Amino acid sequence: MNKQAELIRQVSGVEPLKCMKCGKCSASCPSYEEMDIKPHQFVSYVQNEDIEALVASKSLYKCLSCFACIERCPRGVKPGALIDAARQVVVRQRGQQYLSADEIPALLDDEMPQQLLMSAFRKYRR
Amino acid sequence: MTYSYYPGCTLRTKARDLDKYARACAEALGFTLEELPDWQCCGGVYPLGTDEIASKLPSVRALDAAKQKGQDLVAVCSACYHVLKRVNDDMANVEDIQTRANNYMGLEDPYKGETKVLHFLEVLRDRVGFDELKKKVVAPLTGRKIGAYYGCLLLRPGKVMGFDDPEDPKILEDFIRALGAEPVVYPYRNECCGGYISLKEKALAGSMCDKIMDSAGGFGADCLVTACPLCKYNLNQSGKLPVVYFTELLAEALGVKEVAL
Amino acid sequence: MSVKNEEFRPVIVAFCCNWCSYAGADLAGSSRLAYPADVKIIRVPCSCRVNPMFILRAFEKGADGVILCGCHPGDCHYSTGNYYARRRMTMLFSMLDFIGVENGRTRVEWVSAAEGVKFSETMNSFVDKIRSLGPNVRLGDLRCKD
Amino acid sequence: MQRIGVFVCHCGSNIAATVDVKKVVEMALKEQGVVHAEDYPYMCSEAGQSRIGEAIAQKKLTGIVVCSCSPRMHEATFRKAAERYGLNPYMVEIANIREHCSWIHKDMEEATEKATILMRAAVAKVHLNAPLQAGESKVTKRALVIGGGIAGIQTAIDIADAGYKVDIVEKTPSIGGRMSQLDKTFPTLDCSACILTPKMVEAAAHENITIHTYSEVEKVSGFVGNFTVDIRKKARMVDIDKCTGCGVCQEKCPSKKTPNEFNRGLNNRSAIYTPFAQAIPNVPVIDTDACIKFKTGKCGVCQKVCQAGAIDYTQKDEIITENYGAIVVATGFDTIKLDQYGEYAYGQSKDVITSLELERVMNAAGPTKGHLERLSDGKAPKEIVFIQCVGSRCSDDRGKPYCSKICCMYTAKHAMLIRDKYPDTNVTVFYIDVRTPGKNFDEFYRRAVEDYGVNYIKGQVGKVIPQPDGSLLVQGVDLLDQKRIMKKADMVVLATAIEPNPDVRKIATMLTASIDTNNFLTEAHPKLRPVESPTAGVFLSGVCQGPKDIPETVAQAGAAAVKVIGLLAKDKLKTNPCTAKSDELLCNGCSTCANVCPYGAITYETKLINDHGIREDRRVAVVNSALCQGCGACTVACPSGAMDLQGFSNRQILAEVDAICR
Repeated sequence: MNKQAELIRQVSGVEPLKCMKCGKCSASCPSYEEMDIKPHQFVSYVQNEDIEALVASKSLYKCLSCFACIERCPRGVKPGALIDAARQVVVRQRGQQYLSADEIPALLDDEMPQQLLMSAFRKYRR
Repeated sequence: MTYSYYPGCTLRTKARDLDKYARACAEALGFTLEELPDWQCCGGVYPLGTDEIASKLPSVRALDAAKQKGQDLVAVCSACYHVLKRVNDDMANVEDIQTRANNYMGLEDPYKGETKVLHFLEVLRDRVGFDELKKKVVAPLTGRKIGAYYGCLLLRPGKVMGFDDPEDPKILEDFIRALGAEPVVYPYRNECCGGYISLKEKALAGSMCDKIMDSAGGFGADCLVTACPLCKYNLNQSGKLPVVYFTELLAEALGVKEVAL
Repeated sequence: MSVKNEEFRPVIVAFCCNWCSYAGADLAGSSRLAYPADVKIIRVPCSCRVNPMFILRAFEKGADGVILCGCHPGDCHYSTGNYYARRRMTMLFSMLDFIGVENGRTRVEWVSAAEGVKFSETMNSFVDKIRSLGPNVRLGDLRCKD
Repeated sequence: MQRIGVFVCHCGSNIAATVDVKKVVEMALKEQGVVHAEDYPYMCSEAGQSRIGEAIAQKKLTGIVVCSCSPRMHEATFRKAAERYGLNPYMVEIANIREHCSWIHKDMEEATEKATILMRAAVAKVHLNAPLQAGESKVTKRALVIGGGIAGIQTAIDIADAGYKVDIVEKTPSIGGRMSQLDKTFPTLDCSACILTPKMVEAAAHENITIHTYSEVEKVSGFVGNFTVDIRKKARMVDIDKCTGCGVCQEKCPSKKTPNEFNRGLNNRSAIYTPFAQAIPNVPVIDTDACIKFKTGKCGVCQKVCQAGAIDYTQKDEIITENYGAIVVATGFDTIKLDQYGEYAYGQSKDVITSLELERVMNAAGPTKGHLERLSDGKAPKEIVFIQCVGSRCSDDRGKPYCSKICCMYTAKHAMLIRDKYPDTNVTVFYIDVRTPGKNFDEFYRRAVEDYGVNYIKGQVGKVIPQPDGSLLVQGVDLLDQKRIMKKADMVVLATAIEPNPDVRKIATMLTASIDTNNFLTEAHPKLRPVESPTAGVFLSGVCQGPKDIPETVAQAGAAAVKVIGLLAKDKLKTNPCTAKSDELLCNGCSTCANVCPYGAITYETKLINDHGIREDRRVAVVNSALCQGCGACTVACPSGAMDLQGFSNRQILAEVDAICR
């Protein structure tokens, strides 16, 4: 098995074979239209070990971790955890962080809660 | 009754109000929030990766500290509550995480998810009781039409959070009713505000908040109430309706708003 | 666990009631749901037919674990047999515990005729448990050994 | 000393591919008392059986062990074969080396070793077998059918037509069941009531059928051929013989605010009511929880207006006891509760309804008189969305893991009927898969698409979003072109999963019939005995056994009837000879065994006992072998070790234990 596919499976704890391809995850996703690879496709990409396309996908940074897909999946597949694991695989690599320290000052404003920065750091950086 | 209290980073800075009102209301309602000494930031998001341990440790420390005191652990911020509750669930049910986290911590008495994590709203519902709360209201918010905004973190995943029906919650509506106002039920109340994505994807978060505001406004809400500083921030960027913390409403109704500040 | 336990092939006796658990075992078989060959099944009409004496005899003769499977509470073919079995086994197991036979060596499980998966999972987990406990030396009658 | 023959079956390659059958034969010959051992490709075949016969004759065998499939499959076959060749059938033991060995193990050495041990255990047991004689019990030539839906009605009619008496026990005030709630039926679109009512009338008029409506089975005892059943006839408060069914009482009843169960709670009914116009019997009942007379003591309007004097407030529940030879369970189904599916806004919007509710809306006798209208504002819907698989095929604990089977077809039916009657109403169906196996089923579905222009979209819906203007926004995706769909609808219909009637658990427990994890009753064999419960004398009809549509239900109802008729046609049944037996010399007359016996099969007699020369009168246990079912509870309870179970004696089981642990 492809090493990265195996890693994504392990980190996410998701068994893609449970998926019955109903599309409810995509139907629930608030970011659906922003995504190039749709939530339900993540499952088959991992199943088919097409990891190259997956890690290059901009969907990794569109997922909100809102857990709507996880909540509603009738088969307990957790597509959101899969997307998160794919993002982890990327940002854990050197030089692959999605948020650099340099760009932060420009993104800040006075009202912005610490929580937002913390969360973004956790999601976008190693 | 005394609870261990985990305020979280934002309640110490941008969301001071959320914290102050919570403490004042607690006193008014006859319970005490005892802040944990040396708490560390929960990280804002729950680390979904099954191999992530270090990022869960601040939560484990807080949970264990509450266990040492024999108290339930209360959070007010949705994100802190979410992270604490999920880490606690891991510590109780996921053997691998339990073992590895305890190995890191090197505790004499390993932590196995013994602490009960409560959101301030749960204390109101399950410990104080909304009927009891209603009796303590001195300045009912009569005539106000308030939309409850839950967001994601309080509710999902429903099985772990066990907070309310994740698809059709009612705790905030009951809360609003207890304060004498009229709750406005609208379908986007459990849809995401955009969360952390607003840092780099302002437009995407903005469109989500617009949908929420439009839906609430359409059903007649004149303001939204939330428990999450990030939700409040994101919703405020849309600005179609005013957004307040639930503790502020509570303080107002209990007549302790001025005392708090 | 240790290498020793890898090599250890326990002897496990499973008493299964004819109506639910034995049929569940059959279903596990026809569904090809594997469990270790260490498990040998004895068919009894009902879990209440299992005399504590049978279990003691098994341990005495060298069994390392004994499991009793019956219908789910309320589903007994003979209405109440599994309740009797449950009470008797509770008594027996506490006595076995008292004389030093580890609690994990005995188990009561309810498996219906439709639960092939549960049967297989139960046997797998029971065998794992017995393997981790190692051979039964406490009750084994040394005179029975070759 | 027994002379034992061991017969090892290859079962084609089912056993032989994993178990070295020759080796098992070789090992068998080393066992004490084994004078013959052989293997054969198909032991259960005619040729295989005659080899057993030859061995019995030539080697003068007194007992045989067949190493083959489960005794639940072929024990009876080999017992009959033994009997044919002059051996007592109870001298046969089966070693299950297929289901319990070859099918679950891969390693040949390991499997062969296990098969050998199982063979040894069976040989050890046969050593201690004794010839047993089956007794006989008589058959009560009357059947009970629990549930008066289409399944129960059809089973009852078929049994009655064969000349046997049948009683139907129905919980609600009328027979008819779910089918009476349906408007039209697929795939022919004929009116449900039009085909059901004649059957209801036929059942009611049949001289061999007795119908107990508003009644429930309270207690069941006995066994195949001889069940005794207590039936609670709930107090109707209306004299069934006097009532003329004029309906005036229902019109005049001042309490009219009880949700109408027949219309799925979409409108209200009076406290005195008949569920629907064609009800059988056409006699109302008083819902005492809703009746003002029962709540306050003041009212009595129905009694005043009843010209026939049929109203009787003093009626009490009545328990009748009947004997039956066979029992058919036909308890049917209900739709699951949707409390946990908040994302579909059921319960949040009146215009989100289940398919069964839509049946009532479309029905002329329903809450809208058959006009398709929104329940919120009575307006005609112009856009209707159907959502499939709501709660079906869910492995989470919100729904059911199985396919409910009927939804694809009834949705096509609804879509077609709506497009036919209201051509300016658009219909969209969100589906995961369209499943149409059945005669003329796929053609039917294609007609909905091709002739009626129903819009099918592949993809489960994520959320139904009520809009401030009262419409509904359906959020989904079209999986085939990856597009987000935001469909505005006036009404949303949920194809809600079906589940067995919740009462079935209680009934299964009373009947000691097994039930699966989804509360469907288990059949004796999933392929070959689909209408029999593993409990002898209990038969299954309709959805209580698994999801099915009307044609399948009727077919199964007929099959169950045939099985019942086959049973009732016998005058006597052979009883199980593996019954308990007390050793009078050991019995101390303590009554412990009688206290645990679920069948009351143990009595005490004072007998003259000769205890090693001492003759005295002693009180000893006596087992009535016609009543004993052979569970063995008494054998373990007996403190003096006097009680034993024939065929599963203490010594036999201990011999098996010893053989396994050797």
